[in-house]
Amino acid sequence: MKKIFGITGLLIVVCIITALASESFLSGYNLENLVRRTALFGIISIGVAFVIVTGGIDLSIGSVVCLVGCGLPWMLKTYHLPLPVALAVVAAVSVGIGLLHGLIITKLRIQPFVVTLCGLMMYRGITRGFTRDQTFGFGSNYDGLRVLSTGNIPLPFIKGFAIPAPWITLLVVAVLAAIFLNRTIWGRYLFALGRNEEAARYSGINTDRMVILAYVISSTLAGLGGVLFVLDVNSAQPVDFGNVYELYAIAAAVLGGCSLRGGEGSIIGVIVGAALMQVLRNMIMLTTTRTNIEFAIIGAVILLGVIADELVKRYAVRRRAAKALAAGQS
Amino acid sequence: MKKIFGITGLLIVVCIITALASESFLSGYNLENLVRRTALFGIISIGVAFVIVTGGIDLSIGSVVCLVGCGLPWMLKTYHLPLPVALAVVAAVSVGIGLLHGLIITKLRIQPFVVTLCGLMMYRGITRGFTRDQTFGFGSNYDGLRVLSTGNIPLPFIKGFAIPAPWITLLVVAVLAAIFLNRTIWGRYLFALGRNEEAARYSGINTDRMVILAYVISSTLAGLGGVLFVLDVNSAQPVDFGNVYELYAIAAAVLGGCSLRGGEGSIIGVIVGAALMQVLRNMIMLTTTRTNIEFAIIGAVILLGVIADELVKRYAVRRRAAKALAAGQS
Amino acid sequence: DRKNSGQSGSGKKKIAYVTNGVASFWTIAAAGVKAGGEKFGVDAETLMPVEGISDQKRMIEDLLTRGVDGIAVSPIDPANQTDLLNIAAKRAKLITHDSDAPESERLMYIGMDNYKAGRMCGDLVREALPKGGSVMIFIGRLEQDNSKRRRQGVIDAILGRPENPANFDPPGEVLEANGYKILGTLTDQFDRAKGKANAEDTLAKHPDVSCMVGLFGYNPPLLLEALGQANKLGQVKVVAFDEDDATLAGIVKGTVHGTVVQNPYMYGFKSVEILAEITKGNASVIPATKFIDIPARQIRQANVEEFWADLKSKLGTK
Amino acid sequence: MSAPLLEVRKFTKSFPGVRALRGVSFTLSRGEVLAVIGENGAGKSTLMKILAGVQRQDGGELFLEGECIEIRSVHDALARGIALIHQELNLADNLDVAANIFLGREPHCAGIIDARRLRREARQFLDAVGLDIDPSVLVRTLPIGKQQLVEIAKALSTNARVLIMDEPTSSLSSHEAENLFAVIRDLRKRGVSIVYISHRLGEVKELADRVTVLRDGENAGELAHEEIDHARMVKFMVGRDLSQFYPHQPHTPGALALEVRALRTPANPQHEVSFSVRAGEIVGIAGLVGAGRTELVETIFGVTPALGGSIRIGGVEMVPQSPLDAIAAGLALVPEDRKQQGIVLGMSVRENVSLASLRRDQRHGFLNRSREAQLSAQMIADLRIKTPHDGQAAQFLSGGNQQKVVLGKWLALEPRVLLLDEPTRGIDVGAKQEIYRLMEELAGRGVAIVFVSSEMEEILGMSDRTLVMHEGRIAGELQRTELSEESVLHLATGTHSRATLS
Ligand SMILES: Nc1ncnc2c1ncn2[C@@H]1O[C@H](COP(=O)(O)OP(=O)(O)OP(=O)(O)O)[C@@H](O)[C@H]1O
Ligand SMILES: Nc1ncnc2c1ncn2[C@@H]1O[C@H](COP(=O)(O)OP(=O)(O)OP(=O)(O)O)[C@@H](O)[C@H]1O
Ligand SMILES: [Mg+2]
Ligand SMILES: [Mg+2]
Repeated sequence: MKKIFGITGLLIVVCIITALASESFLSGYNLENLVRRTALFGIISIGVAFVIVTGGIDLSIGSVVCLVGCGLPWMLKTYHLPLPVALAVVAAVSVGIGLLHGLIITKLRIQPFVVTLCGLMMYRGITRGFTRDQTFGFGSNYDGLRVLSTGNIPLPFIKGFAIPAPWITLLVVAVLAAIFLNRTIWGRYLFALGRNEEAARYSGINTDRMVILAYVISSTLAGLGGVLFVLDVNSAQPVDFGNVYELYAIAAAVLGGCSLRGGEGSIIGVIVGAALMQVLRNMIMLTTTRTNIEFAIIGAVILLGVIADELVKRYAVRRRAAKALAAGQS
Repeated sequence: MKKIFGITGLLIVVCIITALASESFLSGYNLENLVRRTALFGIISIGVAFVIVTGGIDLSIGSVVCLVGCGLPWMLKTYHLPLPVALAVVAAVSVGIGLLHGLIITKLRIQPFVVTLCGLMMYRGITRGFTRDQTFGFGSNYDGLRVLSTGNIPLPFIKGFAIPAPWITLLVVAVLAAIFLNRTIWGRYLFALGRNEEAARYSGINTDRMVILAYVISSTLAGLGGVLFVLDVNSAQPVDFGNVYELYAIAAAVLGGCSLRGGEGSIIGVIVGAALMQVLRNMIMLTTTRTNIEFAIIGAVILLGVIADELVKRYAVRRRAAKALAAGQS
Repeated sequence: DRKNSGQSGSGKKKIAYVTNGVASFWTIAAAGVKAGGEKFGVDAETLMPVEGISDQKRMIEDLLTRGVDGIAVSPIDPANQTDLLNIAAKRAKLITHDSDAPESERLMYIGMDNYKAGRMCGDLVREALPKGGSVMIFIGRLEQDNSKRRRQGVIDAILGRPENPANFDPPGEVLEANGYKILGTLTDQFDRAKGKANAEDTLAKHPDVSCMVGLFGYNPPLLLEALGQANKLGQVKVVAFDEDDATLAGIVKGTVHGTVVQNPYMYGFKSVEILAEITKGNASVIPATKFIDIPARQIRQANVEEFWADLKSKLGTK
Repeated sequence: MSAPLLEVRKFTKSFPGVRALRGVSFTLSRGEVLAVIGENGAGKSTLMKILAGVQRQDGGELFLEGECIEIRSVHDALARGIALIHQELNLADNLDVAANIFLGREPHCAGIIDARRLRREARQFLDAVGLDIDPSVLVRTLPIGKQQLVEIAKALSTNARVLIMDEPTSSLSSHEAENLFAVIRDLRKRGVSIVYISHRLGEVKELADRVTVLRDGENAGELAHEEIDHARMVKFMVGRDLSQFYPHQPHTPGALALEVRALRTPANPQHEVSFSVRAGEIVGIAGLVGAGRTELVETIFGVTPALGGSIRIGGVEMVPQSPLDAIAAGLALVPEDRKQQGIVLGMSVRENVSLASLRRDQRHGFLNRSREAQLSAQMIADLRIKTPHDGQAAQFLSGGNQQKVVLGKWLALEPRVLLLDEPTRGIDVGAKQEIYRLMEELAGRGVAIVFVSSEMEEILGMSDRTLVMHEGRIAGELQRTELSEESVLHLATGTHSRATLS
């Protein structure tokens, strides 16, 4: 909990500043948009958090988003597959990718960075191959399905703001993920092996199986994210769909308290991290006209936020030590 | 040496296959192009190898290439700075960036991934800001300087192939880097702290200073790379110049035997890794017409290569153990 | 060593068509290239660089290595690519398409004037907003020459300025003249989620925006998505560029006022035709102006059906 | 008598370049404490890792209750009731104590951990090993000695039939060790069989029902209960007699080499610590686990800069801010935690030995490779480091040999003041004596030596003067004449306090 204190504070500060600078920020419409985007990115970030907890990394997320996001409408349009079949294929592919990564990483002991970097290159390349670089979308069909991403669930008594449907998905995913990580034996195993794989193995834990599981969760959630992204945007071009989303996801996870050294992480933190990224982008859009320096500002705010967090923590430690010293001397 | 055996084998195999499939592969013109590209990417890969040896990572390389590559012609064109001054500014900025990264990472103990990810966002954003998203190049001026990237040094007795100038730069950088890493005490310190920073500190190594040095080397070489890239291409767009080059550089370093866990790496390996990436792309261009699946093929070849390497190593270990056993029993 | 064998097994001439990126616009052009290749008996191939200008350079170099007889290029930064284009012109027959490089030794240029097309688009905006109003412009990138000119054409036409293609208004500035107000230009670097977010944020920031202009082919569909979700379809005018299916469907439905279409199919087809002739030694196809104009057209509800049917037949889709 | 509970027949195991086991056999009966002893690198840990399912043997058979079995994994071993306390700590230090104790065996319902039961049961096993800490504190915050006790609690909690302990007391003081012995005796009474590995032969004599000795991966001999004595054990291990175990001679102390005045360490800022050491003097620091000894020497060495006070080294006042400062002033520290702070596991023996002296031996920044090779050859010979060659990666050495490598690194530096924190942890008798001899020799040459030790015999045998720490301060100082087990324990447990003699 203490870990995500700083980042939550930063999020609140950014929100307050933006709300003061632009009255549109707190409009229901804007909040809906923000919540929807946070939900979409939050889902893929939760996935990568599992991998990061094991001390690994998944660079293939953006490409899985691309493969799934382009593949789903491609299947529907080119082969006229029934929707449930197409969704099943998409799910199987996502799970299969995670399985493949996990197996190569654990059984062949190849560095996760290398395996998933190759994945990053391959899945986008394959997508470009089978789509022949064409853009695919749903047109005006499948509106029923698209409600998953674009729908809003009205709140009783509250006007002007309805909960975007992806938020519900995020909530379900997040609650399950948090229970899994913090309350079950498997979550405990992930934390243990992320910090000290040998210790976990010597305790009789099947560490390989747990690592594979983490990669499966990551790519499955990336696949889910891919579906939701394409349902939201309704158009996917293989060359750039989901490009660098892995960086956004990893950044959100790391901001939210996951350590890339493994063994640390919290689901709420990840969601806060994802929200911070989206609010920052929104802030820049709403308050300035120089939107091309967007990333300069995001980068600087994150860096300063992380630094401030660290300094505050240090100050607290020093104060506690000084207190202890004073107590000893008196 | 044994570490880079596999990757060198892979490079040779890919070269032979390409040469058999396309007679143009061994033409002087093509070899010159290949050598030039390898040199350019080799330089930035050597830089990141230093950071990887310390167990860190530098994601900002592509953005530094962008900042420098766009900044140099921008200064020359907008402020008509004398060339030496502009080059000095570029060098100072590159060194300064590395210093900044190193200081934040060591003194504030913030994860390298986070610091350099913020760098990745910031430097490109800043470049887009000051160039106002305009493209900059040298036009037909500064041809003297451009020789650094585009020049060819003819060989005595050999016709049809001349050594591209960047190769000389690479050679100088590589020899210095290899000497530094393998023959000086500081190189040894980098390896030691990459494996066990605490033990290195207990042994009287100023680990902070060494880590800072590694980041300075990385961003300085990224800056040098940026200058050479823009001299080569003669045009730089802030939005995509140098985009994802950090991934190419890291991939080359890792292929060449650097472990992201730190403490391992070889300069020759890094160059072989960089060459492999370039030859693969060249192979695809020369031998197929489906160039859009380029990355699918590169990813697959690298993955299969790394897997084959691992399996061969395992087989060798098993054979040696079996031999030892046999010797013991007899 | 400069053996441009250039002969494939079949003895056909080899022609390469290099774009400036990957987009559905270029997949239409690729269809034209393919059709041209079949019709004129040459091996014609389309290549799309992914990583901008350095990637384009690499592709051209490797094409020269492979040995092609003719290349058509859409240079990303013509002013600074002269060297590369001249090398290409020495080793193969070189023409430019979509975007010209007049200083290079290219044989000719096939394309249209982006500034003029932009003005046509601006005229559509004035048509859609006869009483004036506020306009936001959406585009993938601004650094390419063609996108700069296209955007400038839109702005100049809306504000009723005289023709001046060399003009450049910084993207962050608010421009105003005779009842029209241009709120700004937003780029998305081809990230569609970002493109859609741009539209949404615009609706949040300027709830009273009267017209949205999408200048890259994928922009208008994203505008329609955002408007649809905000229940503002029809309320905010949309003016488009290029012929995405969703755009054309929008024109049919009336949610898009109109679009300006280039003729990418013809770019591809014509490039192959010209190069086929030149490589066979017939240089007379090059006009004295060294320019073949493939003009842009405005598509409105009145002519959309006919245009769409024609497009589908060319692409071989139903 | 029925078949033994466990029987190992002709185990063999090879690693590249090393034949660790060459046909080892032994048996273990129900309710028996079997001590396995042997020199460093004899193959003890390898043998036990095979039994625990961490490694697989190349050849040989294993019988459990007369049935020939194969152990395929740690899980398998645990399921058959075999648990191992590893020589090195293996804890996930990001988790709390309770989580570590039950890692892999958490009480759960459909996967959901029963946190309350977990903590309750953890408490029980912590009590058993005499560790009075909250089960929900993070392992990371515990000193290494307490972490060792957590490991023991963890092994106890498996309720194994066969409990293997690989040097469980190596970082415990006699006080905690006594506690452990009581636990072991209790387990034995309940029919649990225990394999006990230790280099502390006094413990072996006290505990063991039987002793099996390994040498170079082979059985070197076996001693029944009544035969167990120090001389016999040593003879089997080393192959010859070792006379006069502690080569202590009185020194004539020279000038003040290290003076510590009113030093405040970050871990115990409320206490001031003062003491001094003369050149040629050997000063021992005794105390219980967590008494603050490690913190004290680390602060002197500049690892964690002092909060106050002064340090004079050779008459020059300087408070080291980093180990680099301390080394420059002529200090050296053999740290307590060799895996974390002592050794670079992936580097070779040679590179480890030379690491601290590279700066001294450099030639304008370039490595002096011949000097490096010479140093490592010398240390391998002096300390009898068992390694196929000096290019072997340290991670493939046995625990005791790793410790020797760390010692070698600091001896190579030829310091003026040598700080040793548990220097003989896990080192066999032969090498121990070698180290004691080296300490004597260094002292004779005027080096001031401060050594922290939890081994009472070592303190009694080696120190000219002993400082005893208790809860972060120096509870008293004992001259050699006053030194006895009782006097040290009195001060260390705080049952008796006496003024510091200065
Ligand atoms: N993974 C390995 N690779 C190579 N050699 C190894 C490996 N593990 C152990 N060895 C070698 O096997 C031999 C036996 O080692 P082992 O750890 O069993 O000794 P030990 O008796 O436990 O010694 P100590 O008392 O020092 O702990 C040593 O020579 C060691 O170097
Ligand atoms: N970095 C730290 N911050 C706060 N407290 C610490 C720190 N390191 C150790 N301590 C505490 O200081 C006390 C002394 O620990 P230290 O490791 O110095 O003891 P020790 O006498 O060397 O014991 P051991 O024999 O276990 O090494 C312990 O109670 C420990 O919990
Ligand atoms: Mg051992
Ligand atoms: Mg200690």
